[in-house]
Amino acid sequence: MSEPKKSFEAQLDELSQIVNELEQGNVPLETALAKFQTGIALSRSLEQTLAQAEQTLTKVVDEQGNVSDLADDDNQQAK
Amino acid sequence: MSEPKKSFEAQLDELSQIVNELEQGNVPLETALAKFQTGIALSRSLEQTLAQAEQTLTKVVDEQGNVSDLADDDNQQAK
Amino acid sequence: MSEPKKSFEAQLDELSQIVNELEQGNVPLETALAKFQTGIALSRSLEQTLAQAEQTLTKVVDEQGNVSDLADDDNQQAK
Amino acid sequence: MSEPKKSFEAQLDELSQIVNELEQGNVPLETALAKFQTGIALSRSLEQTLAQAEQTLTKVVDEQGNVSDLADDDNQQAK
Amino acid sequence: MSEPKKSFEAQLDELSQIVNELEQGNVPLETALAKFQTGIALSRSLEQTLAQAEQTLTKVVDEQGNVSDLADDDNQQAK
Amino acid sequence: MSEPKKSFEAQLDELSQIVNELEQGNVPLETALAKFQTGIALSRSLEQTLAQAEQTLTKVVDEQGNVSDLADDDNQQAK
Amino acid sequence: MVESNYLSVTQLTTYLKRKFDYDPYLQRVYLTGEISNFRPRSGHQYFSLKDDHAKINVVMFAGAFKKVKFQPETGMKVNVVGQVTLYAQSGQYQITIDRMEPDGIGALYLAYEQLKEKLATEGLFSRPKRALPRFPKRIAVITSRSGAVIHDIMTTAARRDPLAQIVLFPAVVQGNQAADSLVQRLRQVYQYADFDVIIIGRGGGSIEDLWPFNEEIVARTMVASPIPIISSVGHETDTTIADLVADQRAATPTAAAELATPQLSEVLASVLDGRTRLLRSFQRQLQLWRQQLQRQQQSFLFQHPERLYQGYLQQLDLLQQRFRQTGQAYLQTRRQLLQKVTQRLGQVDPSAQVDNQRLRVENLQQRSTRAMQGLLQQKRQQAGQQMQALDQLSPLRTVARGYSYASDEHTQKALTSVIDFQVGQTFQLQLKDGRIKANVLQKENDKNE
Repeated sequence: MSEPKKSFEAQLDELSQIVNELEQGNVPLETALAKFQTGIALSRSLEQTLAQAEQTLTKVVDEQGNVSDLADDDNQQAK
Repeated sequence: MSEPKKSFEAQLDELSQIVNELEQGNVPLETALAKFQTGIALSRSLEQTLAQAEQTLTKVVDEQGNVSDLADDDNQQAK
Repeated sequence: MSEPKKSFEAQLDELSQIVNELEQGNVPLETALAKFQTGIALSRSLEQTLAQAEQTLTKVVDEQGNVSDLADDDNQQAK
Repeated sequence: MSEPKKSFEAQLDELSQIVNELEQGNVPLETALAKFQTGIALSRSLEQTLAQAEQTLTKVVDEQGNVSDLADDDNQQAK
Repeated sequence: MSEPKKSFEAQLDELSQIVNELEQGNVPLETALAKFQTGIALSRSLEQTLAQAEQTLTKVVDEQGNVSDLADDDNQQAK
Repeated sequence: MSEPKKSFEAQLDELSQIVNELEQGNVPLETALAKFQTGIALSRSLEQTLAQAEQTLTKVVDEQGNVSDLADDDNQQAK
Repeated sequence: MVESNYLSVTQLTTYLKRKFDYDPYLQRVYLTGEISNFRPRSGHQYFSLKDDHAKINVVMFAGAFKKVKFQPETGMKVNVVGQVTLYAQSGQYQITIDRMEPDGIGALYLAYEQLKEKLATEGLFSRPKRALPRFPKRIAVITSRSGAVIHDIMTTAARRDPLAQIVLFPAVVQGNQAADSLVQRLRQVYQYADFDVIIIGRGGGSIEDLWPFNEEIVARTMVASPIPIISSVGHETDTTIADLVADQRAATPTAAAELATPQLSEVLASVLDGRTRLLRSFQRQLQLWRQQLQRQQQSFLFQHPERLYQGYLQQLDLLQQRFRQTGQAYLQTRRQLLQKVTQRLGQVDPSAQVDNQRLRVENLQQRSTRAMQGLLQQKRQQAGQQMQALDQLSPLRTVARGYSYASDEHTQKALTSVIDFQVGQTFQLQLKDGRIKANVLQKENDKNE
C-alpha cells in the first residue's frame, strides 16, 4: 500500500487507466512491469478496502454542532 | 550488466541490429567479436529483465490462477 | 605482439603481402629476414587473436551451442 | 666479418667476382691470397647470414611444418 | 725483409735474374757475392711469403680442402 | 789491407802482372822484393776475400746444399 | 360674515380628510385593478391601480409589502385591501393597502412561477451541474429527524455502500420557520470540509407544505453550496425550486441514496475484472517479448558463433603454409647459389700456386748457390795459379841457396849499394834461416863500378 493518500476513487481510476494502457500494448517492458505491479497493488488495496467495509452508524448533528448517534429506534428502523 | 539505463526495447533493438550485422558478415574480426560479446551481454541482460518480469507475474498468479493467496503473502510481508 | 592497434584483417593482409613479395624472389636476404620475422610475429599474433576469439566464444557458448545456460550460470554467480 | 653493412646479395656478387677472377688465373700470389681470403670470409659471412635466416625460419617451422607448436610455447611463457 | 713493397713476382723475377747473372759467370767476385746475398735474401723473403701464405691457407682451408667445415667451426665459435 | 777499394779481379790482375814481371827476370832485387811483397800481400788479400766469400756461402749453404737451415738460423735470430 | 365665507385650503382639506377618514366604507376597501407605474423601491412602494376608465394612487408601506409572496409588475391584475385616504400635502386621494394578491391564480403559484423565471434568467438552473462523487465517504442529509426520508436513505446506503457515513442534520421542513431552518442547516453543513454530498428533502405534501423548498433564500443558499446537492422533495410530480437548483434531483429518498452511493459489490467485481485483464495483458505482452528475445537468441549466429572466425582459421592456415614454403624456397635458392660459388672458390685455392712458386724459389736458390760455388771455385783457381807462380818467383829462394841481402832495419828496403849504407848504421841481413842485425864498420866502393 504505497500511497494511502490516494482516494479510493483515484485508485480505481488509476487501475482502470493502467489496465487500458497495458491492453493497448506498446508499453516498454520496464514501464509495463512497473505499471503491472502498481496495478496489482492497487487492485489488492481496493479489494481490501471493499472487503473490510463495515457499516457505519448514522450520526446526528444538532444546530449547535453537537454530534450524536441516531437514536436506537431510528437505527433499528434502518436495519 | 554495464548499462542498466537502456530499456528492454532499446536493448532488444540493439541485439537485433548486432545479430543482423553479424549475419550479414563483412564485419572485421575484432569488431565482430566485440559485437558478439555485446550481443551476449545484451541477451543475458534481456533474459534477466524478462525473467524478473516473469517471476513477478508468477509471484502474483498461483497454480489455480488465483491471485489473492499471494497477495495475502505479500501483505504479510509488508506488515 | 608489437602492434596491437592493427586489426586482424590488416595483419592478415600484411602477412599475405609479405608472402607475395617473398614468392616473387628479388627480395634482398636481409629484407627477407626482416620480413620473415615480421611474418612470424604476424602469424603468431593472428593465431593468438583467433585462439582468443575461440576461447572467448567457447566461454560464452557451451557445447550445446546454448547461450542461455551460461547466462543462467552467470546469474547464479551474480546472486 | 669485417663489413656487415654489405647485403647478402652484394657479398654474393663480390664472392662470385672473386671466384671468376681467380678462375681466370694470372693473379699475383698476394692478390690471389688476399682475394681468396676475402672470398673465404665472404663465404662464411654469407653462410652465417643464411644460417641465421634458416634458424629464424626453423623457429617457425618445426619438422611437421607446424608453426603452432612454437606459438603455443610462447603462449605458455606469456601466461 | 728490406723491401716488402716489392711483390712476390717482382722478387722472384729479381732472384731469377740474379741467378742468371751468376750462372753466366764473369761477374766480379764482390758483385757476385753481393748479388748472391741479395738472392739469398730474396729467396728467404719469398720463402717466408710462401710460408705465410701456406699458414694462412692452412688456417683457412683444412686438410680435405673443405671450406664449409671451417665455416661451421667458426659458426660454433660464434655461438 | 791497405787498399780495400780494389776489387778481387783488380788485385788478381795486379798479382798476375807482378808474377809476369818477376818471371821476366831482370828485376833488381830490391824491386823484386818489393813486388814480391806486394804480390804476397795481394795473395793474402785474395785469399782472405775468397775465404770470406766461402764462409758467406758456407753460412748460407749447408752440407746437403740446403739453404733453409741457415735461413732458419736467421729466422731464429730474427725471432 | 362675508369674510368668514372664505375657507383656507388647509381648512377645506382638513374637512375633506375627516370625511375620508371617518367614512366607514372607505375604512376597508376591497379593490381590484391593474398595476400601473410600478417601480420597485427599497422601502415603501408607490404605484397606481387602474381600470379602463379610472385610476387610483396606491401606497404600500414596507411592512405590508414584505408579506407579499410575489413580485408585483405593471399590468398585473391584483386584488388589494386597504383604506382610502387623502394626502393633504398634494391634495390627492390614495389607497393605502396592506394586502395584495394576484387576481385569478393562487398567490403561491404565482410566486413560484415568478421566482422560477427570475432564477432561470439569472442562469441558476442552467449552470453546470456538479458531478456527484462516485465514492462519498460522508453524506449530509438535511431533512426531518422523524419520517421515512432519513430511514429510506439509511437503509439504501447501508445496502449499497456500508462505508458511507450518513450524517443527519435535522431541519424543520414545513411551516414558517422551515426556510430559515433549511438555510441554517445548509450553511452549517458548508462549514464542514469533509462532506462529499448533501441530500436535502422531505416527504410529499401540499404546495404549502413544500413551500419552504420554493423559497428564494433556500435556492440561493443551495446554489452557494461548495459540494453537490441531491434534492428529493415531495413526490415525483412535485418540482420545487430546490429541485431545480440541485445538482441532481431524486424522485424518492431511496433514489437519492442510490444516486449518492455506489454499489460496492459491482465495484469489487470491476476491480477483480481489472486485475484479470491486467494479468492477461501483461502475460500476453511477456510472451511477446519472450518470443522476440528468443528469435534473436536462436539466431544462426548464436547457435554457431564459431562461424565468426572459422573462415579466418583456414585463411590463416593456408597463408602460414605459403609463408613457410616461400621462406624455405627463398632460402634454398640462396643456399644453392652460395654452395655453388663456395665450391668454385674451393677449387681456386692458391695452395697449388704456392707450391709451384715454392719449387721455383727452391730451384733458383739451388742454382744460385751452385753458380756462386762455381764462381768462387773459378776465382780460387785463378788466384791459386798466380799465387803459386808468385811463390815460384820469390826472391827468397836465392837466399835459400845461400845468398843473403841487407835491408834497412826500419823500412825493410833492400840495401844493395854501398851508398845505401852509412858507417855505424845498423842494418838487417837476411839469411836463409833467419835475420841478423849488423853494424856498418867500413864502406868502400868497387872501382869498376
